[in-house]
Amino acid sequence: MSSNHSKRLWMYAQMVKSRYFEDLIKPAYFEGKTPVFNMAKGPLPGEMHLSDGQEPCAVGVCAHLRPDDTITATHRPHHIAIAKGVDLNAMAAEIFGKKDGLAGGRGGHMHLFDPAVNFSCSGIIAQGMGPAVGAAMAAKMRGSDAIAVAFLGEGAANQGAFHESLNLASVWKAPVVFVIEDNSYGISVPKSACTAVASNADRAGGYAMPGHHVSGNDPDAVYAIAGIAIEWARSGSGPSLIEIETSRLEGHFMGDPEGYRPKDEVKRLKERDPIPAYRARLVAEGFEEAELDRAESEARGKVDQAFAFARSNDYPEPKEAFDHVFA
Amino acid sequence: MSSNHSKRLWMYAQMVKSRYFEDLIKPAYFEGKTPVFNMAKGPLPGEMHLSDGQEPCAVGVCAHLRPDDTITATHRPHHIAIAKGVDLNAMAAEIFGKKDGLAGGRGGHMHLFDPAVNFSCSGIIAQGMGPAVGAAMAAKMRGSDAIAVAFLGEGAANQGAFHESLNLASVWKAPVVFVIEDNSYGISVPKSACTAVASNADRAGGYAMPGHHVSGNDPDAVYAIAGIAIEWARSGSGPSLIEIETSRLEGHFMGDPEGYRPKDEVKRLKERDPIPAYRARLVAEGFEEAELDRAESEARGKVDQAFAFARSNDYPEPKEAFDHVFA
Amino acid sequence: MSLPDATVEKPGAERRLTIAKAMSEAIGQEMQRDPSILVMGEDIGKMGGVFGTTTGLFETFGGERVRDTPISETAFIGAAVGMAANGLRPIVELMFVDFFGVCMDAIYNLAAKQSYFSGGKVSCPMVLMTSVGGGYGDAGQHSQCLYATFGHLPGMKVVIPSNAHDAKGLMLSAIRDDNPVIFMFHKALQGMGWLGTVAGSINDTPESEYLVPIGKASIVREGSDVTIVGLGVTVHHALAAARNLAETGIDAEVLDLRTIAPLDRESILASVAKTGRLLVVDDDYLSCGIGAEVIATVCEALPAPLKCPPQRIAHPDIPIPFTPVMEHFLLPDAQKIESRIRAMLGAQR
Amino acid sequence: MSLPDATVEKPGAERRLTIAKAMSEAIGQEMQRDPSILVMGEDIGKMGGVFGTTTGLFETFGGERVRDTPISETAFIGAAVGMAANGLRPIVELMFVDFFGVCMDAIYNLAAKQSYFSGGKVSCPMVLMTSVGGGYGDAGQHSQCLYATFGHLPGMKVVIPSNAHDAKGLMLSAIRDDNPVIFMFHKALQGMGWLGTVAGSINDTPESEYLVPIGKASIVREGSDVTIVGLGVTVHHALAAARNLAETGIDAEVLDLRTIAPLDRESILASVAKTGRLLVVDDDYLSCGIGAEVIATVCEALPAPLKCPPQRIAHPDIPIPFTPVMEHFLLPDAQKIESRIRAMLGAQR
Ligand SMILES: Cc1ncc(C[n+]2csc(CCOP(=O)(O)OP(=O)(O)O)c2C)c(N)n1
Ligand SMILES: Cc1ncc(C[n+]2csc(CCOP(=O)(O)OP(=O)(O)O)c2C)c(N)n1
Ligand SMILES: [Mg+2]
Ligand SMILES: [Mg+2]
Repeated sequence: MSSNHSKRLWMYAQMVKSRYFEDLIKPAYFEGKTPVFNMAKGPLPGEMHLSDGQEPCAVGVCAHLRPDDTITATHRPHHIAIAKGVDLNAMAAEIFGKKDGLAGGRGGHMHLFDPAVNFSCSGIIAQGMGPAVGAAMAAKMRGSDAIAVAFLGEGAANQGAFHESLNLASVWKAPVVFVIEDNSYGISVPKSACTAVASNADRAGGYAMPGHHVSGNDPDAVYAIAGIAIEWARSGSGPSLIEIETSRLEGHFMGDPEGYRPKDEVKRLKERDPIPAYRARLVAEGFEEAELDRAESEARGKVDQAFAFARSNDYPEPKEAFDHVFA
Repeated sequence: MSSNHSKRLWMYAQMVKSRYFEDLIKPAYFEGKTPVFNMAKGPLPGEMHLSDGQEPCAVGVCAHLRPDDTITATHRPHHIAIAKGVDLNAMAAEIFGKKDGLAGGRGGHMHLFDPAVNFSCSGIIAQGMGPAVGAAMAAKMRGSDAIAVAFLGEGAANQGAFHESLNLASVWKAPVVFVIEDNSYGISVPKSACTAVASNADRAGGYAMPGHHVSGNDPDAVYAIAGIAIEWARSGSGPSLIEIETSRLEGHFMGDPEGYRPKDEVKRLKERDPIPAYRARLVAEGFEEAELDRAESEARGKVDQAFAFARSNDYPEPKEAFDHVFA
Repeated sequence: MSLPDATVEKPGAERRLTIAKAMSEAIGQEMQRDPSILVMGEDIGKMGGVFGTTTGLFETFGGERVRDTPISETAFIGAAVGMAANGLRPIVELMFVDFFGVCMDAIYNLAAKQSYFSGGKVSCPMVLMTSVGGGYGDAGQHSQCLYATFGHLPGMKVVIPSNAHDAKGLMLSAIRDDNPVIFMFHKALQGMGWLGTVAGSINDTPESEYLVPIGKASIVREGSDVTIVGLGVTVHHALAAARNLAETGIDAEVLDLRTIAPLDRESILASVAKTGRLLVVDDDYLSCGIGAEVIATVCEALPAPLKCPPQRIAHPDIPIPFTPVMEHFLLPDAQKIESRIRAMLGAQR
Repeated sequence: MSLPDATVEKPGAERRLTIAKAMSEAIGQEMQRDPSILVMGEDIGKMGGVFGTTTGLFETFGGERVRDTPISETAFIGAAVGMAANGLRPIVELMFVDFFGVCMDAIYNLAAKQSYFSGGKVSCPMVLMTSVGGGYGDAGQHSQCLYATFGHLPGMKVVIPSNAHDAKGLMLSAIRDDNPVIFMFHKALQGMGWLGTVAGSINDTPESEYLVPIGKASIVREGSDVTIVGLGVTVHHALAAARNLAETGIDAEVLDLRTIAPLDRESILASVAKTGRLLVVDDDYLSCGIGAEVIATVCEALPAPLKCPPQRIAHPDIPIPFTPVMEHFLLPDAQKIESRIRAMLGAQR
């Protein structure tokens, strides 16, 4: 109960941290890009995929993870990276393309690597799934009980790598959990228009592994189910698949006009924003406002610090582009 | 009943034709390759994948098909090509690399194209699955009730294209049937060592389509189930998946020492050779020996003729290699 | 295939379009003409394509002929091949060329070989349009060109327009071609506001049908001192460099390849035979790139030695870095071209 | 990474192995030395690899370290990358290079960029071995080389041994390299009885450990009149041609590239600077191929013009036909090399 208390507080704080991180991204992203939006300009060029609304997926899973557990994430990685404990200063600096960024500015927001907490992500749909199986097998073969988690979107569940990786994980009894963040859209295409089944959890049967569905975009519900799947993996029973219903509160990427979305969908979703909802629940269940405020402001403080670090950090030397092509 | 009679006679004859075709391939393949086996030599160079034992899959399905129905087949295509009605002379000539072969010798045994009966095959695992969906959609869009059938091995069901194609077919309600010939092996690897589920038919649920399993390597059983799936497609209800238990009576390719196979497995399988078994059943159910003999000898005659044609046909001119790179 | 009436490269009255608009206009006009054409890809329906290649088509032609797909490139490109073998003329979009790795089998082993493997009996009239290029900070999995990856493999035609006029004419030619045509459009030229756009790519684009032939390069600036061969965005860098060079009396000819497969070796040779000097500018990776092919083509065929060694500028053999300070350091630009040419003319042999 | 004691290219007593045996011996020895090495692929377990690359390893090291996989190249190569990021040193087999189209994303976008995207913090010590080449009638999806397809994309090293000695030494170097190394073995050289084998590929291969360095070409025949650059099987064709040419007093130097990425430009330049003539012989497709890269490298760097235009022989830009009369018509061979060189020496400028 007390451990439960601290986990829930942690989850709340991480959600706030992630959201605040993106709240700071937003104005920074548009710096230099107005009045005529041009993605190439400003301190944050390139595509920017925000995870507002999807924080419950990240915190509910990561609350069970250790630094030696591996995560492979997607093009929409901030919330997961933050919940996994990726160095926040270095992550912010990477997104700003600065020299003390995780990769000295070579990777950018879709390629965040932090081996200290075994986190990585990438920009190709379902690309991280094979590596997660491999990381899980590496742990298994060295006799560790570390596990791996592959995050993916519901759109990614129609990519060949999904099928191959689930089958391989099952055949090898790899300690891996596949977590689908179902935000109903792959860019503009609704899940119903491209996925043959209503719930991707039903696909688990095709790989003889447990399939779980979590509704409500609720950190506690994610935490409960993720606990089962992660314990299943850690104890040597093999892989599982979890599908989490969540919501994308922003466009696919920043600047997306979202013409494909029903008029007031985002408004309705924002009314069910999981962060204030979770705060309300915690308060209703006896958490002190002051404790939550403290956790919030601490989380925000770290983000402010990270952005200050990133902003003040220098750009790398151009010719350093030639470094690290090879190990 | 009489239509049933003629279908069954047809299926028997096609099985005999296919088996006899391969009976003639065998010695021809080893011409010039002895005493030291060298795949490059002789009138039939390259890999040669025989389908002995798998004839029930081909005939049970093709007995329902029309020339305007499409088939995409695999690296092990002869039985299916024959049952689909591919021009036998041109097919034999192609395998011999001769000028009047289906593609004038450019394709060879893994690349048999006969647009007159909408047959094609290819050498990459699961490669034909997307094209089958496309052919089915082309028929649907032009308002025809033609359908498409994609054949694949059980090993191919672990390839990404399998997953993507089944999902796409289901989302688009494509009139296509996916037929898995489960011969228990992908080259040397048994199904149990690489497939998470016991029956691939169970994977159909992941695509919201009917999944059928046919045991016994029995043409009548295949015919019955294929009829259901093909009618399902033709009537506009969408795709299905069929898994047929069958047996590979030869090596993966000719020359395969098959060290990976249990000692007397092939012997046991040959005792259950589906062709004599089917003949025995037909006789037991009242078919006249003479009628079966006639069908057999007619089938053999066509094969003899095709081989004679292929053997006597000229090789193409070397410089014709430059033709048909582009349409 | 016999072509319906169409003018070849006869520009009409001034009508400035972006490449995106030229592409969607070309596709729409062809779809009106030929009911066997359909478009498939991710987000090409209601959204009109992430890069505006299909704007308005869904509204005009409906969801049967303008089909959003699952994120299943292998399946939908494979399906396009099956459609192409069965009387349809599919146009598919691979959103970024960088994604070729998940579906190249369907492209190079299936689409590109269908004609050959069938001895010419089954063709593959398919257009695969795909975005290429970087320069806007999208990092190493969204900024590649991969021209040579496609140019190296037989059985496909590969076109790369540098401006809207050519984009429209090449798209019409591609759609009417009975072979797989890879239509690479460069993000820096596309005319999507949010990507910025090199001004020269927006040019006069007649509304009427016209064909730009596949396999024909174009001399976009005549000159006598050096031939600069470019493609896509590098054509514009070359033109800018040529303008600067002209101020000091250096007269550069600029050749826009437009097609890399089949490569227009004749036009390249004719230009270099005239100028005696060659610089190829490419934003794809250097090694085994189109620059090497152009140089080899010239050196093995020209009877007389060049006035100075042929040169190439390309993206070096390293992944594309995210941070702009590195990315722009690596990409070709007018400045780099200009100084390279000055060096070439200074160091004659 | 610090390397254990190993001799560099110090051959022992005469001990003739095939490339297949050299590869499996090298892998086995390394697996004894380093428990973090494992092998994965289709049919590489009990069967020992379709091309004999893992013969005996399953028996020695068991199914944990020698893993047969499903036919799921994307997943198992992806898994190898994950293993390589986590302390293991996987060796994976892609049975035929022709299959790259189903899994190239895991190779070029994932494995090859892991070091770069992580700023050097996460390496990818992985060997991908894959069979290349035709000549035995296996048609257009099982006979390709695709050297340039891999050589064009950064972040991978690419090696191609022409003989067993080099195969063993390159395999040891590849396994100990902290980067993804594509190890391409040519079917015509592999020493599988059933494929026939060019005799010269079977040579003295010491049992002891030794390294052949990645990135170093080898002069396999010294000569003064012309440099023939080859790789894999074409090295043997070049040597045969050189022997014939010697009979009429033409002295050809033969350079075996051994590695195409990184390319040993210094050795190429040094040889051509000496001979003044260049012929590149390649059985991959011509355009944007390794031949173009070698010619461009030479022409852009050599201060003096060559004595005659550089030339290349390659598989033309067409799919590989099945029928032997066509296939052998297209593939390079000693005869074609010999007559091309006679023409080059006859037509000096
Ligand atoms: C193989 C591949 N195909 C297409 C894309 C382009 N793309 C980037 S994100 C995206 C949508 C992904 O949808 P989903 O998996 O649901 O994740 P979400 O964006 O909703 O988080 C697409 C199609 C890609 N990156 N990789
Ligand atoms: C993508 C790809 N991977 C691997 C191969 C090599 N290969 C050819 S046949 C085969 C086994 C196929 O097994 P299955 O699908 O069961 O068909 P079967 O041979 O049993 O008829 C393999 C692995 C291939 N052709 N394509
Ligand atoms: Mg989504
Ligand atoms: Mg099988």
